[in-house]
Amino acid sequence: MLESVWLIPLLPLAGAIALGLFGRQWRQRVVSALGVGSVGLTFAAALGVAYEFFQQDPGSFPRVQRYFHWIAAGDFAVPLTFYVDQLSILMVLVVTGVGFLIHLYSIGYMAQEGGYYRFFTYLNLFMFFMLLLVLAGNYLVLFVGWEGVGLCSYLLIGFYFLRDSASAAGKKAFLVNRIGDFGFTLALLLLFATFGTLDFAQIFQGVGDRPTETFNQVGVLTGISLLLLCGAVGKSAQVPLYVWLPDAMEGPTPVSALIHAATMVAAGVYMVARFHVLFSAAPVALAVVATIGCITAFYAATIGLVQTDIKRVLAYSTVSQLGYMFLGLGVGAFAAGIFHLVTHAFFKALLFLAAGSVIHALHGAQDIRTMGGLRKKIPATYWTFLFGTLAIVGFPGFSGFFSKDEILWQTFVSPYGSKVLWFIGVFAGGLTSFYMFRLLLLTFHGDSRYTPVVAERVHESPRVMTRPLMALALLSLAGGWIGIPAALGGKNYLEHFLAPVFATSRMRMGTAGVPHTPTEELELMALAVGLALAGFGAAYWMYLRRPTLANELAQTFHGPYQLLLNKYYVDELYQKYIVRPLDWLADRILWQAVDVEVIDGAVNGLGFQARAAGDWLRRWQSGNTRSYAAWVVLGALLLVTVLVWVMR
Amino acid sequence: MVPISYYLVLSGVLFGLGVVGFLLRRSIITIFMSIELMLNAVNLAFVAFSYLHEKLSGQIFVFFVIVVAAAEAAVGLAIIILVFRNRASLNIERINLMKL
Amino acid sequence: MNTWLEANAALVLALIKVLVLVLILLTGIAYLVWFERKVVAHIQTRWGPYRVGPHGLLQPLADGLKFLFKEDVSQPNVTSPFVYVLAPFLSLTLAMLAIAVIPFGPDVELWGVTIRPQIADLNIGLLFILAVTSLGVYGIALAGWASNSKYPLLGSLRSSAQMVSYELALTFSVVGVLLHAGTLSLREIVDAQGAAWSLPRWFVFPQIIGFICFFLSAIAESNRLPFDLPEAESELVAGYHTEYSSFKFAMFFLAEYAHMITASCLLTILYFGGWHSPFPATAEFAFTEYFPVLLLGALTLLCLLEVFRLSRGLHRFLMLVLGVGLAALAWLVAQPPLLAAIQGLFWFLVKVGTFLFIYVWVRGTLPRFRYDQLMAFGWKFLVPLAVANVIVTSFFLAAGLD
Amino acid sequence: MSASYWLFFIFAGLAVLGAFNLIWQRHPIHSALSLILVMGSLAVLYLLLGAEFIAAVQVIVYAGAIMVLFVFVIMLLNVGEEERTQWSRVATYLGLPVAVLLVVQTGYLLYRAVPMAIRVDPNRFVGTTRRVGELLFTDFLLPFEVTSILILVALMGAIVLAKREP
Repeated sequence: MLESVWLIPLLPLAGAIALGLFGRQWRQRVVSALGVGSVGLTFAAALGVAYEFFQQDPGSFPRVQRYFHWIAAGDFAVPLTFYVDQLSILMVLVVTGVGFLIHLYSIGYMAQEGGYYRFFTYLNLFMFFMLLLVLAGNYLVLFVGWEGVGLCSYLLIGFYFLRDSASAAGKKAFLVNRIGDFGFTLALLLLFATFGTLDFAQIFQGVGDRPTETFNQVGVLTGISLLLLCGAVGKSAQVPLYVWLPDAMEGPTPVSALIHAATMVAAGVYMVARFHVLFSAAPVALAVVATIGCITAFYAATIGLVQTDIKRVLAYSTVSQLGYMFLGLGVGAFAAGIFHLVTHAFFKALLFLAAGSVIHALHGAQDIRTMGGLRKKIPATYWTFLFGTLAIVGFPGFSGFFSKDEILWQTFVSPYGSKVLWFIGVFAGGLTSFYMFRLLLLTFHGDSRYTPVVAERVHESPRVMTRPLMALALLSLAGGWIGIPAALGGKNYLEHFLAPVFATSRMRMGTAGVPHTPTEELELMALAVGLALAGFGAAYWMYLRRPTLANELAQTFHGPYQLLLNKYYVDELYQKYIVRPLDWLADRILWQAVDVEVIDGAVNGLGFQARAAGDWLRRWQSGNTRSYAAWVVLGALLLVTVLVWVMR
Repeated sequence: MVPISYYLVLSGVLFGLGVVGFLLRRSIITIFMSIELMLNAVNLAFVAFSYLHEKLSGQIFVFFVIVVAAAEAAVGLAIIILVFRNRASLNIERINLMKL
Repeated sequence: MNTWLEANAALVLALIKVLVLVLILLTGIAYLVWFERKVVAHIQTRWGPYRVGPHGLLQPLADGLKFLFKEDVSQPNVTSPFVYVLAPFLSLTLAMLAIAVIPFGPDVELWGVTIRPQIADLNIGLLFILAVTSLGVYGIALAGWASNSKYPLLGSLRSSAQMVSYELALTFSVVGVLLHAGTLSLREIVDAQGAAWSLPRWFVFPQIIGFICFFLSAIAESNRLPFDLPEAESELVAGYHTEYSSFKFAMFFLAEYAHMITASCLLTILYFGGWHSPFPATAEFAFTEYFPVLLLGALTLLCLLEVFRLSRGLHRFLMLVLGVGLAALAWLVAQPPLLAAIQGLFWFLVKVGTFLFIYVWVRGTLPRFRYDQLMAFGWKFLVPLAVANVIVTSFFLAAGLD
Repeated sequence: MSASYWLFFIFAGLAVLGAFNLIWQRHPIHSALSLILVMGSLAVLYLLLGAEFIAAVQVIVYAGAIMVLFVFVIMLLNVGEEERTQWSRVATYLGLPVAVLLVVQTGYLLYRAVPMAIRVDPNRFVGTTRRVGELLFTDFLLPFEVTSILILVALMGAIVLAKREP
């Protein structure tokens, strides 16, 4: 089974090809059967591989599966290799599992939408690229996956391409990602220049031989790491490149759930974790990672406080959660980062899908100010949403609690972390709790604020949508139990499971021997939970007890409120100071000067030269065959003369 | 006994005469025949060399040349008939539509 | 003097052969004409030539003299005088050239000299004949073109097309025989048919289809009825030789009959075992040796009977002379050495004579084709048939059942 | 002075004569006839070189088929003498000297190619039909088949070209 890892990415690809070619003719049922079936099979295959995996000695990994030579040019050879180790297995399981559920959900959600087959084609294609990314055993393959998921996200954001805002959002996502990928590509070149190979194993080998680059002597590794980070920031929507993610909510909700919450945006995190060897050798880069993560976590949370679009709130929460992951990575707690990635995949997917269910129930309404009191109308959605909320705010026992707490604890104790970062993280947690409960309460509690017309058409979503919700709810509850910290008498399986992967970097960073002081950890936990509860309380007070309070506050703190509401005017700033100048450059310099004058000039000049030559040569074509014959014979004579007098 | 080189020289002379006809005649048919003459000259050289090296492949080659010449004659004459039908003349200098 | 003779004995012998053959051939052709006229006449229940000599036996002589001494009405405005004159020579020469490689019998030992009744024994004899016959077209084509007159031109166009087409069938049909004999030398082909099973081992029996194809296309090659389109009197006066007269015309005439003879010889050689006797060479068939004598004897008797039947004295006298001559010849042939030597030649001539008779017979019997029918017949029937024959034959030979 | 010696000179002379006549005559028919003469004498020369089969094929195909086609076409189109146009200056003035130079040099080249000592004995190396055939159907089988295809194509092409559109 382990040899047939190639099956995992191949199945969705097959599905995508089949659907893309023939889906148009097929009936909806067939399309969904194929689209979901392929992913289901993939999930099954993943499970099989995982089973096989657990049979074997953890020490025998990573294992590299070589398939064929993809590129072979001189000494530059890129084989298609899959890198099978604990990390990739975990990712594969998450991606396929969550992906499968979301596919199921989509059957119901997209049923009335146009371009049904198109949707599933893109989705399958995305699965293929994502799995390729996760399994990649060398940099170029990973890059392919990386760009592929970018492409799919672009296609899916712009799925309703008739809406200008949708296509605009798609373009935005694509362009912003380009900025990140630019750094990524540079990193690729630099890597090859440094290590002469793109194969993970060899690169890690090479890094292992190099000394750690401390703060006062920064070297190539730091450069590479920072460039990689640039890519990760783009993909995982960190400050300052987060701007595309909120707009990405233009896409269908399942897409937001799958791509812009659970999997793709986590690619950056995965990538950093995958290159932990590199980062751990470059503390500067790690510090940057941590800082960025922390800032993002807090910053996005603040924006989330005042947003009114249900999906946008979730989007900002996603950004901030990703911030947490980066924070974890940054302080060298890679395992914790991945842990949060997993749990986040569960509950954020859940939240998005539940939100989708809400929107579905309200026939497309997304503004939470027009909702309220849905608790009775759509109980299944409500309960699942509640689970998700509890998970994300880190209510004890829920998955989010364990993972987030792990990160914060590591931040607190790790030599690479710091109290400041820790404090900001905890505070952001409080904010998270506030805006999440705000969302929950405004949506499901209180008295309904939507029009009666809508009222009687509100309905619970079909089974095919609610079932996945329940499954995810279960996961977001229990998902965290794989990593119960020792402080709570748990074993923290996940950490031990991932230990062999990150062993090297632990050695290098000396985070292996961080002492677990249960009492202290418990105190911190309590603090976090307390803040979460405080957030809940605030939300409860403002939106149920004194509904007017919110507006009053908005009036009194008008300036900051506007600032938050307009997301710190970041988009406008970008527009003014980056987009405009670039436009000017492209238009005035590159187009009207370089392109028209230089390039076109050169081409036309060549054309004129050719014509002149033609005018001259034309005289030889007299049209008189005898003359041609004469020339031919003359040539023959020349040859013979050479034969006689030169080659004697 | 005749030296083999005589045969070769003969073939050379025939070829040259073919070239002359090829250049100086104006009737397409005659030019065509000059070409055939050249082919024959080459064939003679082939046979002579095949005798010289005692290799039959030379003669085989002549055989192929003859076959190809047959095909060429068939098509060529068809073309000539067509030309004559459309131009009522076989003077190659009158067939100069290739001039721009 | 003597030494020179000994030095170039071969050359001298060859020259003698050529002279003898040409003489025999020309007289043969002359009398073939007489024969044809007679046979056709009797087919049409006429007497045919009867005046000049007994039973018109001297008719050929008279014709020859007439051709020789008639005024040549040569064309004042022929397209090209040279070609006009060249054409008849060409056709006659080529027609007679073909006979040069035909073996009339096995080597014979006479007075210590071995004579091979054949002018040139090429080991590509068959190819040579094909080549020469393929050249035969020119005579007719050029004649028609040079006469600068429309009927001849039409005739020549027809004939060149016809001959080129039927040459194909001719060549293909021969291939079967070649596959059997495995050689191109006519002599060896004949030898290959030497041995006898219960019935003689001639190639007609395995190659019956090939034989038919060859026979038909041979008739067409020599422009004879029913394929004599080039000179179809009813359509184009006399075809390609309309504008010819006197001896030039005679040449075409002779050429045609020479073609007939060549064709008959080839048929004999390729399919009917050449000079081999149809009877197995065993003791109980020894008496067949005396057939030549018997034939001559029979002829003698005929002549002597005619002496009494004929009315005019001169004719009676001539008949008597002929009869006596034949008797003498019979006696001469009866002598053992000569008798043995004559066998091959005798059978050969008998077979050739039979075919000549069939030629005449066909002419006397069948009507003429229409031109398109002719072409269709050649291309759509004969050629495919011949090709099929080749394929089948080669399969059989490959399978080993000879 | 053996027979082959005389034969060579006679037929070489004939060939050259024919070739010269071919380019000298103004009427295509005469050119065609002289070409036939050339071919015939070449066939004899082939025989002298011991290439029986090729000689036969030369006569059958070249003289017997191709040239018949030429003559046939000439008669069909009733081509007259060619007109004396001199529109191609380069061919008119350059033609003859160039050709002569070509002949001289080619002749010299071929003359130089083999030593005089090697003389031709018709019976030393004979390309009998059998041997040629064997070679043709073993080593050269593929080219042989290909030429058959070529012939077929040429046949169809000729028919398509010369056929009058109804």
